[in-house]
Amino acid sequence: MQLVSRAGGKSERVTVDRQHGIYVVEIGGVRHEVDTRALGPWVMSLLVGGESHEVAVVRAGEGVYSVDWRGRSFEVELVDPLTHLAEISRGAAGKQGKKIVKAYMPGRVVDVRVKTGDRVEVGQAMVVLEAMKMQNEIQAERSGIVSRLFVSAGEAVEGGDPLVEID
Amino acid sequence: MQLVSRAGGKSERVTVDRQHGIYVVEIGGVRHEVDTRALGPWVMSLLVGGESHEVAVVRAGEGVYSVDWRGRSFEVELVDPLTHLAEISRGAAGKQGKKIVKAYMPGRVVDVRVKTGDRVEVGQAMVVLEAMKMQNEIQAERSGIVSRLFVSAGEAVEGGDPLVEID
Amino acid sequence: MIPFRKVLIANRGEIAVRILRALREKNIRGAVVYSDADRESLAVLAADEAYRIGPAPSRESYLKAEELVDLAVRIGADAIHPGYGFLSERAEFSRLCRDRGVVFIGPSPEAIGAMGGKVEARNRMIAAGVPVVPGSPGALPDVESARTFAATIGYPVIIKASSGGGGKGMRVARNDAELAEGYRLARAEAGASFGDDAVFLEKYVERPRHIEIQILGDHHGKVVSLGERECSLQRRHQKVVEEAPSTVVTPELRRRMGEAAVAAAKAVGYTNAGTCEFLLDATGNFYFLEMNTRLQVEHPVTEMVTGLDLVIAQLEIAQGQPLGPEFDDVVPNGHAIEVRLYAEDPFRRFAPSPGKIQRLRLPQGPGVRNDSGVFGGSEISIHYDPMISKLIVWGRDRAESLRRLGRAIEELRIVGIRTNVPLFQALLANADFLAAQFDIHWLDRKLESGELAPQGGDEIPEIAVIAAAIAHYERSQRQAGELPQGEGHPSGWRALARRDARRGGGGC
Amino acid sequence: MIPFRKVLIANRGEIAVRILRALREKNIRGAVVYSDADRESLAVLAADEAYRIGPAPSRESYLKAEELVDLAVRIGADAIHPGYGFLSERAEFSRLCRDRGVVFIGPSPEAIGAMGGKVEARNRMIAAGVPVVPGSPGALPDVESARTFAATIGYPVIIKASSGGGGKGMRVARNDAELAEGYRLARAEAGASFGDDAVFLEKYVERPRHIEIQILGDHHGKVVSLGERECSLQRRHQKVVEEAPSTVVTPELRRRMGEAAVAAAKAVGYTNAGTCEFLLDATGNFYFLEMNTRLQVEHPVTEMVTGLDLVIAQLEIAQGQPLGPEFDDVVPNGHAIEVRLYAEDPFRRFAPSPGKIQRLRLPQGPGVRNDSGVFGGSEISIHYDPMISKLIVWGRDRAESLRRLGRAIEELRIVGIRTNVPLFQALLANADFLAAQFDIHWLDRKLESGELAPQGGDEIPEIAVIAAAIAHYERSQRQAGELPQGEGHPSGWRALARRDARRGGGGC
Repeated sequence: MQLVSRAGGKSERVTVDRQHGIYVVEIGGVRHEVDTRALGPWVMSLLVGGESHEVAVVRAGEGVYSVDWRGRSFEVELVDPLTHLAEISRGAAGKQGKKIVKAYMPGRVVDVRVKTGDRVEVGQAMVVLEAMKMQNEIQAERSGIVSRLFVSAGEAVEGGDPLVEID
Repeated sequence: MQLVSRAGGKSERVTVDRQHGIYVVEIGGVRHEVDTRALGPWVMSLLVGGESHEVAVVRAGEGVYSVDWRGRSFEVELVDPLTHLAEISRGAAGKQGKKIVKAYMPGRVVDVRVKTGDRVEVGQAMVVLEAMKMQNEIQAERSGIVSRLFVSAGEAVEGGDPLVEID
Repeated sequence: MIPFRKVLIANRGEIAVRILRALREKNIRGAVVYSDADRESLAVLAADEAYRIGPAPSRESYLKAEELVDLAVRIGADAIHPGYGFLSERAEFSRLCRDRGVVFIGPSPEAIGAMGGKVEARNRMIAAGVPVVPGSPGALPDVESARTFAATIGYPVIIKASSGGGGKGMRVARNDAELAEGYRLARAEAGASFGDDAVFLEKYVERPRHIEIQILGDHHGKVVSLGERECSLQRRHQKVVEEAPSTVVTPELRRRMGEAAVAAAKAVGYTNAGTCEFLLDATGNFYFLEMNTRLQVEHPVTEMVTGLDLVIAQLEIAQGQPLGPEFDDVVPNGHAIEVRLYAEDPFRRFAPSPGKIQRLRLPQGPGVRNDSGVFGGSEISIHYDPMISKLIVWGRDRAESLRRLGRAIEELRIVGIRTNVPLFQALLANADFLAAQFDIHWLDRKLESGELAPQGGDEIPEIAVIAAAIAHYERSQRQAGELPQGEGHPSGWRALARRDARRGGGGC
Repeated sequence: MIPFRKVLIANRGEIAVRILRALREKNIRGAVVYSDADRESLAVLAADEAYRIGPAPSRESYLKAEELVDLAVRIGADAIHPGYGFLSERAEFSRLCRDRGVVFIGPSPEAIGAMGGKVEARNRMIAAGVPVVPGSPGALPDVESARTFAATIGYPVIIKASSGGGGKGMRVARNDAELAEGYRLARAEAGASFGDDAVFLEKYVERPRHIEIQILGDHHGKVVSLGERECSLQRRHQKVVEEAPSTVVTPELRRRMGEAAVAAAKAVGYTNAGTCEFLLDATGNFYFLEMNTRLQVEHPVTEMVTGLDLVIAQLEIAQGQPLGPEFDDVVPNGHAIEVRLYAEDPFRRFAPSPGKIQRLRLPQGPGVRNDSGVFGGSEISIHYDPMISKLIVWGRDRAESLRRLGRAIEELRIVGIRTNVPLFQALLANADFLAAQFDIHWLDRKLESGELAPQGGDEIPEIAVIAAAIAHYERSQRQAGELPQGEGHPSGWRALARRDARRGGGGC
């Protein structure tokens, strides 16, 4: 299976194949033999060569996986090579056009600091959410123009609810 | 729901009913209000009156449940009152006619100490099973006549395999 | 002495579980209350009795003083343990218990009240000879009076606006010249900002450490100190890591601080467990900050180095038992560190990360203690403090307990929510932390400057790509129906959907 | 000293995990081997590296000495830790490691060999002045010679058939008259049973306790004693509960037994961790039984009362480091108890109870330590020892650690397999155990007599009927399709079927 991984800002060619119970994963030309076991939902034990790794993998979206490893979480996106090329050609790789910023926890919106049409930079605070007696700034995960606002101050939101759309 | 519980050699009338989220269980005329929660598979939290109990319930057969509570396991059989009466009348209550003694773990049969037709008493060793480098006597759980032998010395058995039938 | 037969815990989470353990060891029945958000909590599972107290919000449940005392009376509880937070430091709750004939496991309402008001507490401490941060009694009319007062308390000093706040109208002065200049500026700024240019002087404590002394007082007039805890590592005044003993506290300083804490407690007729918080400056001067009139979150580090059980001590004191000789002249044995595990995401400015803990495996083995309020399957609600568990390690010295901490952090598995574990990983890689070189501002400074940014924040380890690729492969195979039964990880992927569909937990 | 960079663990289960913890704290890479039955074990998850060694049966996997050493060489491991059991006490394995240039973390093959043979060991101990059970050098031709020898060692004595066994031809004598009588009967019986009527005399040790001394020896000639462990509670020679210190060992006796153990170790040039097992009689006489030339299962109780980490000590010794002053004159601090949790059913004569642990929640909190080899979802295989976890508690005295043990046992949750927990519940309710009044035969006697039969074995608590009734109700409702979604416990019941269908585990 031919893929392109997009994670941490860089993309690499990835091939995955299963040969009698063992996975062969090639990343940027380097070959890994991987013995895997599912330890119930979410958690996998991987033996890569001799190295033992316990990971938790959750599907976060179409082709997007969040991988927990050693107390940290990493997001990895996998697309097929053609899609990747197409996106590069229209300069959209790692961008996927419009981006909807969601509430990553339930809470109450106490402040909305942007309006549609505003230009926002990465890390800029757009919405302030209150939960667990703390105020939390929801920041722009990429730069762009605010094309849509889904909430206004005082509203209660659930985790996952859309807050702002950036184009 | 009307039931008769048969456990630890004694039987009692039991009624179970669910009223807006709360269970009402009557045992031998005593009424218990029970708030229950499932903590994933097997495990239940029960609040009986104010008392908090964490139990694990596993179905061990038709109407038979094994309940783990405070490090111990208890077997409870539930039948409908008519079946119970019928069985009493033919003096079979708590007996269920033929009883098949099963291997409660995988292992190898090293000795069979009874033959069909033998009379066995409760606790009498019938089969010796070897597992985990230890020899374990499989005993008669009730008295009766050995009506059938399923294994012979040297055979390997899986947990749950029938060993002896007592009538 | 009245032996308790049943105690009601007016709290939740890990501290409720902690108290239940002590009750069980004392063979006293433990009853808890639960809000609708906590019906399936570890505390309810571990309790002998559990009673619903109200909906999720604290003010409708764990803060309902009247209902709690009514319940205690109804179920025949001899006493109420308030834990920390919630009602634990409300004088009126302590009084309410007393009025209703239920023992409050903590100090008297008078003692709580006396320590509750900042001004009253400060004055009583001064009267008791407990050192406080020296300050001018009132406003200083002119630079002369300021210079005179500065001379009495010594430099450095800080000039503050009487009606000020938020840093406005504040100036630090290290000598007469700076004082004259600062006095002028401070008054001008104060006048401009607050329409009142009155200013006063205070001793400026540089790079202070937060050192607190654990004390116990019985109902027979005996008050003892169990030594200090080092709690300088704070994020926005929130303690994150605590240790005992402190690397900067000598036996002689420990004795003096202990004596001050005991004097403070005696000054207000204090009973049960309490903590005197002090600021300690670089030269060994310490100043009383405030007294916490309850059990502290970080009490386990004191337990680890003294071998004492503070909650059991609380119960025995509340039962009227005198403090025995085992509480005299306690010297710390070895070194203990506690880290607070929070359901918060250090990569998102420590935003709370509520949700379901799908998997939990706590570290075990030598020198490791967990005081946890959760299990695999627990729901972390947005209604309460996001602390889910405390990890405490012990070693013969600080170096050993640091190694144990690193090992335990490696061993810990929490799946389903984000936690502040990466912060501890970063701390364990930080030279200042390893050398215990810090003050109460250090952590905020380092987080500001990004020096404690979890290592390799952006760069993705190859193993993550490998895991994702395999998961992706299996998913597509399964969709194409090409993956034979039992191959790969059906459980992983079906379960995901399943779990979302049901309330069941992911393990114990 | 050669610092290790990587160590291979030639073992499995809890001890492999225990060793991995020590390696991580020493910042040494830990590699484990696994049989096909252990691919999903906690040891594999916790290891830095894991390699398949063979099929499930031990002789095809964990006992494959050659393959293990080959693997160590191939992966560049500096040393092999054998744990306990398996190859740990095989002199030839220690030799094989040496020959292949891999450090064996344990004593030399010579020391293992010297202590391995009962006769050679006994003679070397006698030569070293270590007390052994006195016995006649050879057969005694007549009752006269028997009486003379009895006089030298004192009554009571036991007459044994030289070629005997299984109790046949054994007679205890408490005075000359009984000796004459016993001698006659013993010879007759021996002759009849074994066709050889030769008999010899041995001191009869009445109601002995099993007291063992933990020693450490470095490669610079230093050997130290870390005090005793009380291991008298055994079921069929299988230790079940261990404590430190022993209630019957005075500081003076501790010193003498420690000196004997050190002498025993020095007599064979012993290095690394080892244990001298002694029989202790009611009058304070002790007799050398044998030396275990490895780490003991029960080493944690010594760690709990000394604050030392024995596995780390083993690593440092093997690296050539000398034993530091912290190992001198160690005195026990407080009291520790270890119970071994076995997957066996005390209601079925302790028959092994293999299967999947569906749920596991280990006790936590003050004074509790778990050395576990399993997690929720672990499969307990029939191929290995059924010990799944060790629960160790510490208290300031035995009474406190007993209370902690009771609390921890209450807290423990293991669902899916039967365990010997009911035995510990019965022990904690037994006056002799609580008073530490026992000897090595006590447990078997009490189990025989039924005095330790788990309380209320037959009588069923009401809660069990309630739980079963509710489960039954829900099941029938669901079958009738009358139970609306989300009501009751769909998860519980569907999951059951599901779980059987897949390999996934029930929690972490």
